[in-house]
Amino acid sequence: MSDPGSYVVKAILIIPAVSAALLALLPDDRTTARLNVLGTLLTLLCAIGLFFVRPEPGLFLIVDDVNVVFIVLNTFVGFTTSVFSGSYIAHELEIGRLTPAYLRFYHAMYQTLMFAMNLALLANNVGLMWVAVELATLTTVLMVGIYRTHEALEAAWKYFILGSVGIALALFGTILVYLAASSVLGEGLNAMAWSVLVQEASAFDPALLNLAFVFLLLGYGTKVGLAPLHAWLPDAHAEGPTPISAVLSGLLLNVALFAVLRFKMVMAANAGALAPGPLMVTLGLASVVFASFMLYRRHDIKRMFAYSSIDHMGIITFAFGMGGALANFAGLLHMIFHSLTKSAIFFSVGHIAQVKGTQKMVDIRGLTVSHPVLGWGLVLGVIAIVGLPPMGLFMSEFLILTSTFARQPLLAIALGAGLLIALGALLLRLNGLAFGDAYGSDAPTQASFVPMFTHLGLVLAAGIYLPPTLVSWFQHVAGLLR
Amino acid sequence: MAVILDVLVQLGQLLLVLLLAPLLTGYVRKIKARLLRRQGPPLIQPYRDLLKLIRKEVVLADNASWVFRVAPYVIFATTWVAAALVPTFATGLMLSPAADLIAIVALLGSARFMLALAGLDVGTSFGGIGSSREMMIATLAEPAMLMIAFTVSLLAGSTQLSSVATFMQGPDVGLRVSLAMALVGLIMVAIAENARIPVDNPATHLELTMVHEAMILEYSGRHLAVIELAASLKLLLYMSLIGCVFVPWGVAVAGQDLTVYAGSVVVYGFKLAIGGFLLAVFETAIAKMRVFRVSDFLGAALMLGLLAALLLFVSRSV
Amino acid sequence: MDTLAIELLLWCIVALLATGAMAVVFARKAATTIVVYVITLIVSTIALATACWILVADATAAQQLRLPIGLPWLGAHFRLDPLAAAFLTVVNLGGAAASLYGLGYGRHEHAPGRVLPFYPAFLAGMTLVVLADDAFTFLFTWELMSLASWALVMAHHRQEGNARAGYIYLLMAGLGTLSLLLSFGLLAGTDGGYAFDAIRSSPLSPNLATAVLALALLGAGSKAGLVPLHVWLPLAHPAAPSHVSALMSGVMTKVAVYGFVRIVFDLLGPPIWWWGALVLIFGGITAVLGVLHALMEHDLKRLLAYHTVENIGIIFIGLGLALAFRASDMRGPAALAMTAALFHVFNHSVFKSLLFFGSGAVLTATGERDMERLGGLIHRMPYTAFAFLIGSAAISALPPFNGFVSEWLTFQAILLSPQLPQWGLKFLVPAVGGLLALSAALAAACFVKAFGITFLGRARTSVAEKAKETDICSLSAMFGFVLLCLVAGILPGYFINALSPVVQMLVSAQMPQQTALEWFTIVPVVESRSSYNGLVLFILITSAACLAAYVIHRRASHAIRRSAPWDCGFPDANPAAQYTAGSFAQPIRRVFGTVVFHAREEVDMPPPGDPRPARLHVHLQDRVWDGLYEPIAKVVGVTADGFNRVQFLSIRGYLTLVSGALVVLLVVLAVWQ
Amino acid sequence: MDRFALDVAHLFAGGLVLVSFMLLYQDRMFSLLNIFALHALVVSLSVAWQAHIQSAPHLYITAAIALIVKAIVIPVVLHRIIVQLGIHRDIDTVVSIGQTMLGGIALVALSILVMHPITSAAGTLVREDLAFALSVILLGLLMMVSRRNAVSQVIGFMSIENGLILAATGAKGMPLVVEISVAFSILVALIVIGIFLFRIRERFDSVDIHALDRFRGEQP
Repeated sequence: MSDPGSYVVKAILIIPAVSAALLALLPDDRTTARLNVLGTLLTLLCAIGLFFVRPEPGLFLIVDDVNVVFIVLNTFVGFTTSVFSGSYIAHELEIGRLTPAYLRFYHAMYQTLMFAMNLALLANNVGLMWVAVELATLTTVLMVGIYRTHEALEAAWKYFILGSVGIALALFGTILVYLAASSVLGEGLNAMAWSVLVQEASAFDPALLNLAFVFLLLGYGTKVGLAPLHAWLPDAHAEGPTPISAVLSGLLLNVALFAVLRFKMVMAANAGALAPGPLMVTLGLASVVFASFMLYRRHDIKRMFAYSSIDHMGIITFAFGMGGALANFAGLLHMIFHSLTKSAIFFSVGHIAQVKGTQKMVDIRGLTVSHPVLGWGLVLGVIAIVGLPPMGLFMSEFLILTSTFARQPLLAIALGAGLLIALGALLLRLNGLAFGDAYGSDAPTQASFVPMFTHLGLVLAAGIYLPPTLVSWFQHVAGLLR
Repeated sequence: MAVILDVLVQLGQLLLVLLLAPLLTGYVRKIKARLLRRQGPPLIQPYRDLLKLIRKEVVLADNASWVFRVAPYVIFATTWVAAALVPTFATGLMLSPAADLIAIVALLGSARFMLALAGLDVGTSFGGIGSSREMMIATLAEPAMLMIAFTVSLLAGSTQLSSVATFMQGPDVGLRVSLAMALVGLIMVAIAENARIPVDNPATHLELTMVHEAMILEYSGRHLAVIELAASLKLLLYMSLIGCVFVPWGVAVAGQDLTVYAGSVVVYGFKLAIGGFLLAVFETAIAKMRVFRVSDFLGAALMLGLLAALLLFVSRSV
Repeated sequence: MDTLAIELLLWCIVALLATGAMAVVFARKAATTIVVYVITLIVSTIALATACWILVADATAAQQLRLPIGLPWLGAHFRLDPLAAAFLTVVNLGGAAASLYGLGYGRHEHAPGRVLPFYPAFLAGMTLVVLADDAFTFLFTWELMSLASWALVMAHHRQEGNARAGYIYLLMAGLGTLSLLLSFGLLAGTDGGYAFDAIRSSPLSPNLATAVLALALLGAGSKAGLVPLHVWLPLAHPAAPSHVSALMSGVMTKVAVYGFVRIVFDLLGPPIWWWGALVLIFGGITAVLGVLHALMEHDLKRLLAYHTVENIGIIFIGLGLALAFRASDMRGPAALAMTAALFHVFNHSVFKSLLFFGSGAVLTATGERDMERLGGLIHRMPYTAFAFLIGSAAISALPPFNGFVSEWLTFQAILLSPQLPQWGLKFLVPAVGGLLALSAALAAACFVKAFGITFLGRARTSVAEKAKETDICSLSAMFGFVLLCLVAGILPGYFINALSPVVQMLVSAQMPQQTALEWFTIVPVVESRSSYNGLVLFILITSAACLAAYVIHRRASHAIRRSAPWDCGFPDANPAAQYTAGSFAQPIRRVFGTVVFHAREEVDMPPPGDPRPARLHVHLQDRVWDGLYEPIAKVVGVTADGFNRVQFLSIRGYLTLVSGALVVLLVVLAVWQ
Repeated sequence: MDRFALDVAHLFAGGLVLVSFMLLYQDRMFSLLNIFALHALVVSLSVAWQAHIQSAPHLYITAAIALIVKAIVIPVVLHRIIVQLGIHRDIDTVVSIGQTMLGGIALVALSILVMHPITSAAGTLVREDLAFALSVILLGLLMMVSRRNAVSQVIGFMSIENGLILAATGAKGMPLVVEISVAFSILVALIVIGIFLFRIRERFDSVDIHALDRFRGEQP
């Protein structure tokens, strides 16, 4: 392995692992936050390096058009979130919600999570991918429960149990895929290397593949949070520390969905296999409609945005289910824009909840009056998340809806209705949160606004102009996805 | 040469309507008095009233604004122009291209607009009563009028009154049910617009049912004179409108010599006399109705207009 | 192809957006207000000049431009053709006037930081919509426009009702955008040919075309305020600062009309005759319902907003006629109807902005929007009163002002309908004509009320007594429009000619050239049929009035004595004794209200000896809201409650869901194989 | 590979399904634990057999883990937990045992139905083997959703895991099997610890936080 790319890849995995170990050992809670930022920053730089040098796909790790963008996104959001988490955690220490011991644990887990997600994205071996996703799940479980309140522990427990079942299903699917492959490729690692699978998939036994896909879709779909497998998601978002909510919504859901996509490509490469489209469309549409209605009865601000994540995961799944160059392209765009926007929203929500000392929306009012920057940041984020221009999600939703309506008018109308209902709910809450007379404390925030506005700025810029290289990669991927 | 003649004829019409209007009013009053077995004022009484009024000083309410003082002249001017654009004794007048039937109706609308504002200007309760009821009546009268115009134009293929009159003189009109309906509708609208019985009583004061009089209650002196003159011009206008659309015989076509014009003037005088007589008879024969019955009255006119238009389609289709 | 004009316009956009950004940065500075409005004034004027030049000078050549932004493989297409130029004129005329007005009005703004950044963005959005030449850019800018105006509506978010107004507005805007988006989805087809050129070159099957029409009617109608999609309009327009209200009512609704015209007349293929009937019915109902609502209203700005609904109805009547005529290939009448609609678009933008400016002046002078608390302002604010009076006359379609001309043209088009072959239309159009006449008459009544109660009579409150005339900037903006009302009224020929290339492009025919005729008479079809000459009428009326006044003052008396009002001998000094807006509208409410509003009047008469005053309660209900929107809200609520139970299951319940999903999928698989 | 080997493997797989049904049938806690020990025993035997016939020695590790952890340690631990927490000795079911059995049969039928169309060249073993594994998994799920006690739910989960291991070992030469089984054992251990930490007596959902605080008090 002489080419520089492989070193870069190794670095992307090793840096988080090492910093996790360091953070677990270091006692001091002042430097740890900075070290955390440093680690993620280094990872990000290495990941950016992938744009320039790309290693040959190995049996275990791979870098291709599909995942390169997501790795960079992953490390980037990881970095910004660590910056945000610095100021967030400092406040948590002040008010004594977290003890230094738990803080050490928190940072170590954070890096472990980064490691796990990078591994899942980089993995070429489907078994390895499965292990990585399981690791990511376990770490987030531990972080969700970190506040040790009753609700937090129940949320973590629920997440743990449902996640384990999901993992089991996914594993069975993986085994089936291996069986299907091994009959063609012979036994051994080849039969688990995704890059090989995609090339040889046409020869696999379609029936076996179908069964495998059902299990994989449900297993990883549990992580994605598709209704009716979503139950863990809202509570995990609401009860855990906000940086974790941001990472969950912004990255982990993407990673799980990414796993599904890998297998969809395998399915797409096999002519005899059933089209995965209808399944994904059904699940996606169910999630969209369900989540949109759920938004109306939410009182906890973080739980509400968690449901909005379910909503958007549904949209993305729907898009990939519809397939076709336009819809797939739009789906990929939507994944990126959603993770940026949603994490930005959670950044602002985290600070808001800290300032107001509550997550109950009835006690948070008139933010644009009391905290203009936070308030308008939230407004901007919500405008972006409901898919209004000039933010990027408008573009992806435009593509999804128009391309669908020409083919399946009824589906498009259903999706549009779902979007409209979600828009109604979120704007209704936004009215209360951002406008009207200020309510609750208007103490100044020692917040770091940089991450939030960096994300929103990126979404805005991308909504207006997309770099051609990204476009060409995504068009290639969209082609692979069929 | 012809141009000068045109100008002369147009000026003649302008003066004629201005001079005849009070006479018509006086004539109608006289006939009504006679029908009631009264002596009645002499025919020229309206002229005397006007002359007396314009010589009197104006008593102006304290908070009357410029709208109140300008309104009479605007009302008078618009009504006069409108009256001068309706063919009375001759078609193809010089100014007739300036406005067709719809525009004439709209001109009267502007006059009404100003009058209603004037009624509100002083800020008395009577003025308000008058204006609001006047506008209510207008909201019903105008659609009816338009329906009638629609029928006429459907038949004559024009809303230009000269063309309509010429067409009506022509042979291919015949006797039509829809025309009769349109006529009845037009008469009802005319009664409402001119504040005649049964819609309103022109010869009254201090009645809670008054409309037109309530609006001009605050006026006095020359303002009152101008408004009264405008009112009688309006009556004349509607009579000559009915004349030129439904009994266009004897109306001189443009570009004839003066003798013909003279003859048609006489004919026009006869038409007015007959119209005035009928109006007086009708007014004495019928009682005034409640204000909120007016909507039914004018609604009937609207229905008639619509029915006339639709019947015309049917009769055309066969 | 020379793209000078369009480049210039795009630079104007850049300038506007930069101004908005600048306003964000310098939100705290006091001078920002002046700077922003001056810049917007200059930029809009430049854009206006460009548009007029295009319209007048070389209206035939369409300028196109493509920027590498927006959808990557598509780019952002812009196009400047006669239609765009015509609407650009409307947009930027309104923008320039509003900016000029804002120079004065903006000083009284207590939260400039919430207005200044969005105002230029709003102008930019409206201009971009008109320029857009592909589906994505169109919708993007369309929604940008909605968003900016939403922010402006929320500028005074603390006043009760405004937040709700903004919410409903943005929701309806979302609905509209969604339906437009779907219609473009149909037009573009599966392979996503979003550029308008591609759409033009790919005709649709009649059914799909009908679907597109319905969606366009829904989308553009919800923005324009077509009944029953008008509910947001009387809430949102008054909530914004007055110059923004003027823009929203006078201009943004026109952009919506532009969207409809662009889709239905330009992009969509040949129409079917009953499309015209559909649009006509909507237009007629909208016109009458809008003005009736306005009559029942005594909030000045809401009244004006409802009148916007009415005028949109009138415009759509014209468009419907044009569709009907075009469907049976009657080019001339189609051109007439289209001209009438477009001319009314221009006229309404002029006098509606004027009226909103006036209401804004009243608002700043008295802090009141409620007519029942005003009165007698003509003595304190004579210039504003005069401007408002002219605006009222114009919107009431009274000659010799511009409102009459466009409605007269519409009537002429209606009078041509008997030539239509379809019996349905033969019977429908006269009825719609009746509705149009009714709405015109009601509008006159409504503005007698608006002007009379607000400006005439005696002051009803102390604020009305102490009112001050507004500043010079606002007045100049108003009087500019007053002049325009008159000019467009007495010399309509020039405007009709200016519109002819647009009409030519839309219905491939145009009205006869007007200005050639002597005395500027306008003749829609032939002179023997109908003609109108505002100039002559104006001269005649003014000269007659002056003559009469001169003669009387000269020959007879010109003496004046001031005294208490006569009032049949019972003058009452109490201003409460005057007629109020409510009592003025009472006869019309008695006539129409019971049917349209379920209007009920309850007289609460105390028994003899009881000192409390007798009261009259009037109950009106908005049947559209109660009949359409309430049920939808109810359904959403019920469904949300139903779904919400899922939030509270036990883990075992969730596991059941998961395994249930698994089993179902397996069964599906088994069945499928 | 000779016929006999396949038959034995087949026998084990079928036996596992049978034991799963026996699990479903139990209504007493301790007997449930014993039956589960049997379940784990069968799995370890079948894994060992696979290791033998595939001559893949690393599978013996998996077999050992299964035997030690699941057949011995965990049942004992759970036994103690039940005694310590004073959990009800009998299992309260959502639906009656009989209906559960019927549902189980339906699930087995379904899994066979689903596996039927597989025409894989990977030996006749694979299809039936997979069918059995799938049925074990589905039965485990059924157990988790049809039992209210935490313990029986854990056991349901572990039977799912056994089914997975059966499938994984059945798949010839699959890499990472050992690692996966280890990972899974950790998972199960965590769940058991969680039950003990949270003092979860009856259902999965009711976490007893005070118990946790008491427990933390004992920590250094």
